[in-house]
Amino acid sequence: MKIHEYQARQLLADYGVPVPRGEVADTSRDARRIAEDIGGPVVVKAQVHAGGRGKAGGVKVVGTPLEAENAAASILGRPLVTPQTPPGGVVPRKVMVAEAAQIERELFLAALVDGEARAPVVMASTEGGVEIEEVAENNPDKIIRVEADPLVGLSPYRARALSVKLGLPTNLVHPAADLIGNLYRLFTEKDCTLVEINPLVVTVDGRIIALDAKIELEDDALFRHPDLARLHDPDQDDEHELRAARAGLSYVKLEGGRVGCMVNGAGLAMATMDITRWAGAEPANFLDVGGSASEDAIAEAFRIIVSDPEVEAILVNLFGGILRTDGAARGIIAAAQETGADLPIVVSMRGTNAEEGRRLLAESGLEVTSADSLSGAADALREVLGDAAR
Amino acid sequence: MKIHEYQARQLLADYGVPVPRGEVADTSRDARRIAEDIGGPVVVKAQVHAGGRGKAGGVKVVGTPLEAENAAASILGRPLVTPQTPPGGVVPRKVMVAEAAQIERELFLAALVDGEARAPVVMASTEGGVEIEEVAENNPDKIIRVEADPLVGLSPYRARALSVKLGLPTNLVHPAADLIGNLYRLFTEKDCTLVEINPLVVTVDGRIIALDAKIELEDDALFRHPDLARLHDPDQDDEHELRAARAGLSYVKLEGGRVGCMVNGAGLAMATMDITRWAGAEPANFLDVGGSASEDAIAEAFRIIVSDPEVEAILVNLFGGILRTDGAARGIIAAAQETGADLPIVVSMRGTNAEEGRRLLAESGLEVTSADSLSGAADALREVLGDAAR
Amino acid sequence: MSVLVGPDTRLLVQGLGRDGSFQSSRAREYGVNMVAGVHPGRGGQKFENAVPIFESASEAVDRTGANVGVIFVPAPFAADAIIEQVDAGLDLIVTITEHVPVLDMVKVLAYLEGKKTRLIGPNCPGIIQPSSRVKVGIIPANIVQEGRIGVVSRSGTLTYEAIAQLSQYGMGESTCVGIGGDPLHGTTFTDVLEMFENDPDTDAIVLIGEIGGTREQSAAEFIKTGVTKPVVAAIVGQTAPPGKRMGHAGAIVTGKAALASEKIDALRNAGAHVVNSPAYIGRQMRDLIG
Amino acid sequence: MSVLVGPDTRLLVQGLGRDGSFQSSRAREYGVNMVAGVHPGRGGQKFENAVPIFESASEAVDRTGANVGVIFVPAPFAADAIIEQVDAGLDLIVTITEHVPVLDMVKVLAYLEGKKTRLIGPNCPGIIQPSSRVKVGIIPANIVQEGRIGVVSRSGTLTYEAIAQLSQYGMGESTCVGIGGDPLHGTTFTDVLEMFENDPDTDAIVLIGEIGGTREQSAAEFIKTGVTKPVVAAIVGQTAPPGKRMGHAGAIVTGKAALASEKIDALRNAGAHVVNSPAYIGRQMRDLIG
Repeated sequence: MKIHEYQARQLLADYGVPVPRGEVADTSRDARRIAEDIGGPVVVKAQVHAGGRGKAGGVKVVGTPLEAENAAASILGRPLVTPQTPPGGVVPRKVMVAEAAQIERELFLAALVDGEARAPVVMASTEGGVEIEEVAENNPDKIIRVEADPLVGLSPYRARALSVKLGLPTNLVHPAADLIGNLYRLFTEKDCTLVEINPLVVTVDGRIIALDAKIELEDDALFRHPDLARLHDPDQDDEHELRAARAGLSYVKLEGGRVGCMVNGAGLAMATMDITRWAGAEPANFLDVGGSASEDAIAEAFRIIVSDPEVEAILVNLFGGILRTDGAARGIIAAAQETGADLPIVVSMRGTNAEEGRRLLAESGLEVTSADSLSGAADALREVLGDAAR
Repeated sequence: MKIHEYQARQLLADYGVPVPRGEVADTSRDARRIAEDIGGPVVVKAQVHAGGRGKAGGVKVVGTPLEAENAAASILGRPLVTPQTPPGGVVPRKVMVAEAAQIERELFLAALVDGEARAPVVMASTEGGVEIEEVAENNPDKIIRVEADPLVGLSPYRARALSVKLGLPTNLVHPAADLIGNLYRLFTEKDCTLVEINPLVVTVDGRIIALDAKIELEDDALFRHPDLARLHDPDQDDEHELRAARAGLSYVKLEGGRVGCMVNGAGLAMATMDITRWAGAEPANFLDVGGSASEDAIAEAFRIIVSDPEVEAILVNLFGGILRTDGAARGIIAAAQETGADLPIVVSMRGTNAEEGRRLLAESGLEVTSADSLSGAADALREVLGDAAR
Repeated sequence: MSVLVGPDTRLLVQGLGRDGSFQSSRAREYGVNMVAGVHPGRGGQKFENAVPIFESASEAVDRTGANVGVIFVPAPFAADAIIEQVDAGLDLIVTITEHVPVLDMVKVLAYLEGKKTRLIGPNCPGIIQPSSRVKVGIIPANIVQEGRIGVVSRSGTLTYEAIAQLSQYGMGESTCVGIGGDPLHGTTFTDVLEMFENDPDTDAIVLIGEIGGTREQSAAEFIKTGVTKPVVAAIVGQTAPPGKRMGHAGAIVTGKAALASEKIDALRNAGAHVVNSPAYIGRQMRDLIG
Repeated sequence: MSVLVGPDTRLLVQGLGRDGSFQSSRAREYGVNMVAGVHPGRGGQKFENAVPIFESASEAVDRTGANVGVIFVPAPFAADAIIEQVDAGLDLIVTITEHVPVLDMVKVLAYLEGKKTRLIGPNCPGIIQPSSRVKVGIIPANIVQEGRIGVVSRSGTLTYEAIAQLSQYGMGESTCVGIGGDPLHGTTFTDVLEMFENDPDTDAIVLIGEIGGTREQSAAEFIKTGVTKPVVAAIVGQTAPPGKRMGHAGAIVTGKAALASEKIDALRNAGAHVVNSPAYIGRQMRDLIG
């Protein structure tokens, strides 16, 4: 679960990580008041769950409270489009107003779990302010990495060594090591999947501050953090992904595809996407209905797929285990009739009650092509798409 | 560091352990108000750092707010003497006023570190309300013990197994396991040396409550718990032990002894106490001045020893390493002159600058007998005590 | 035991809720020797009037000699159940449960170090072995048949797909192992590849990987020097965009190494036969071992 | 190495504050081969113009081949220093620091499991070995002399007392080891007794115990079957009342087993020669080995 910068900033502050003075504002008038309280230049930042805000005009450095008000007014309520948002952008409902730090150096610092190391790691780089993936690609040597131990955590000596390797001046080594230790505590105690400070800055007056922060919380651990679960902002989610999540489905919209996929199992769903391309088209979505989806969940899955205007055909691939494919067929038929969607459907149904499921679909009056294997489904899809193109 | 019951109760409550309704009162009037708020019978308990309050009259169960006021008045400000207090008792400055629970069963529950297991353990017993040492002695089978693991902590399944072994009814197994888990979290997160709930009661209305609680915090870990360090109540400490602690000395008053001991090193201090008995007398104290005591600290140690009216002779046994024995001699001489104490002193000084130390003492005019070994010191002490007895 | 399980497998099922009970019934129908259930509050009862249920895993092991455990308990309690089964001394633990918090798994995996117990999963379909009729987990029994192909996979239903394709071409399985879709998991591709290599009942291996992590690269490293039997491999997720999690916690492209193309290259360089489409697993295997 | 240290000992000192520096000077005077210091913020400097100081233990080990570490850092940082030295790969770590929080030690001892490093202490005076002129810690060098008695003790100054008594009767020491006064400690009596038993340079052993815990009982168990050399033992704290901590964190009578009398009985039953008064350690040893 992603949270906003202002929420991440508060969590960091709670854990003793120095952050710039500032507050979050819902209105431009509030933004002005905050800027007045701070005094001096401030930065006004759109609060959206997407990177690339700066280039998209979502971050403005201004000199006066009036300018802050104007900057906030120009950001709030207007769709912000970045490479990480949907094409229509997302609408910022809040702005962060914070002191504009006088930056001497920009660093990068993050904590995450490393699957290979089977432990949390802290990564840092002297190349702050840029995307870490870029650094990893172009300057892997610039990335410094220390592992935590599951028993003793992130040893202070390792945090100190990391600070030294970042080339910090002697008087900042200790504060930086403390900061790294606090970042790690936050990461583990709140079950984060990512805590990223980018940039972590050294100011001209010799402080070290988390200037921007990104925190992602582990969905699977929110049950033990009810306070954090409340930080969720549904405004930031893709509407379809949100609907899918509510129905217990795992759905990811893929840009530019025209074949809607409905599959049970994540691996089979990816395989189904892959054979879609093999059949000459791009998948419009990833959709795993899970191992034991109900008729209703299947119907909702169908509705979500067809609500995507780019979808021209549907590929259903269900391998029934606990999942009963006859129930799934009923769900599909009900949703198709309800939505009036008349898209061609390629169906591969195997496993529990598959014959009955296929029979129900064949007799439903829907435009269904049946297949009995993954390659058969690819062939059928190729045919259907060829028809559609005609 | 010991803390009061009311403080322990609050810590337990902070960690989600159910405690009886109640509050602490400084005055009898407050006690009445609290009893009124609670309604129904209450128990009024003296807040002192010593067990055995009940038998000594420090715990009173009463039926009405007026009786609570009277009970508090009879406890507050009057010395309470229990087997665990100094002979003069300690003066309760606060009383705890809490609902009088309707008890169905009394259990015992505690967390501590087991040196052999090298891990924290939780101990429980169906014999609540009595001293656990007694149960350990007479009914060791009644004590149930589960170990925590340094990596994963106290596994919930072990807490559940403990609850089952305590013979709790099915509907209380889960709440009890949660309670045990919370007790363990408190123990580790606050660096306790002991968290003891005795009794842990099952009430007639089927709740499980920590009726009385004792928490001891680790002195060596208080540096990371400044909030807990503030719970210290110096009123409860022995005046001499407090003075010693302030001077960096480790002092324990022993009842009924007449030989004051001043030694560097805990092991050598115990050995010195042991040879005191070997010489026919009992030691009046344990006193370890530490490995590098200053002249001033030695002088303070001497003052503390002679302020004990039972002390008839002093045995000084210093083995200088970092400690300079000549400095120690100067400290002793200064304190002796300042206090005017004219007790016989047996001195064994070895190691760094011991010759100079011995010379200073010999020329000081004090009644000093010198010895050059532990057995020599015992012989000299026997002689001095014989003289004193004459 | 042959690969992980065998005729001597004595199964303990922990968590007899809806899924655990359903799957235990299916597994018993198939023929597995389920000797014990563990479900707090139900100690003393019997599952299907036949299998004793205990309050704790250690009691179950002491009383029944169970040597393999399977875990269906809900995610918040799964890590504790694994530790309980480790402490009870089981040889093998298969954790079906999905959504186990990753920091729980960090501790569990560290706890397992130096212990005799092997963990499969979490978030995996488990193991099925037709020759001994042992089913530990949720792989549907009706799709497998006895044969000489070992199947190892990160994915559940895709495993079934691969099995179906093998059947289509007349081949059966020695043992099928789902290692799970989470980034932190007990048993790796490499572990299972080594078992298949040493298993006299296995002639060839199907390996099904996906995007995310570098497990397939580790497998490729091992295949280079440690596997002489033919390996047919499929990597799914070629069409998945970077930064988006495809269902499985581990199925996310976070760097170049996590891409399907990198994994395919590594496996091809190691001598594995990587199919271009996941639809061709069976055909490729038939071409290889005829 | 003979017992714990020897001519090949290459010492790293971590924590060169007041005590660390003072003791390092004394140790170098005695003859120990101190090859490195570690003190954050002082990397690049030299101790006594001779011994390089590093920022980290791993750097110190890499550059100097240090194999034994001694720790003088303040208590709040001691556990981390131990872990740093373990990670740096030292064979032996001697922790002098007193007042290390007990829950820190729980983790440190668990961390050490399965690693090659041995820990002595914390809260101990360290090791001295006259034959190789190795001093790791704070045992005063002027009181020891080369000889054939091994000394092992929970206590610092009482060790010096025992050494002085041996000298008084004309005996010297092979190696003296202070295992420390804390309830949780790395190396036990039993560990050191076994080393002395196997050490050709040791003819007899002095063991000095105290009230608290059951370490002396464990030692007695081992002496019964594992020690053939004569053992003279003293247990101090016979006059200590129950429930009162006598300085050392571990020196507190909390149950019957923690009493001096119990320990004395156990050691006597195991064949050790337990003196009635700690003043008779030297005399007893002389009587035994004349």
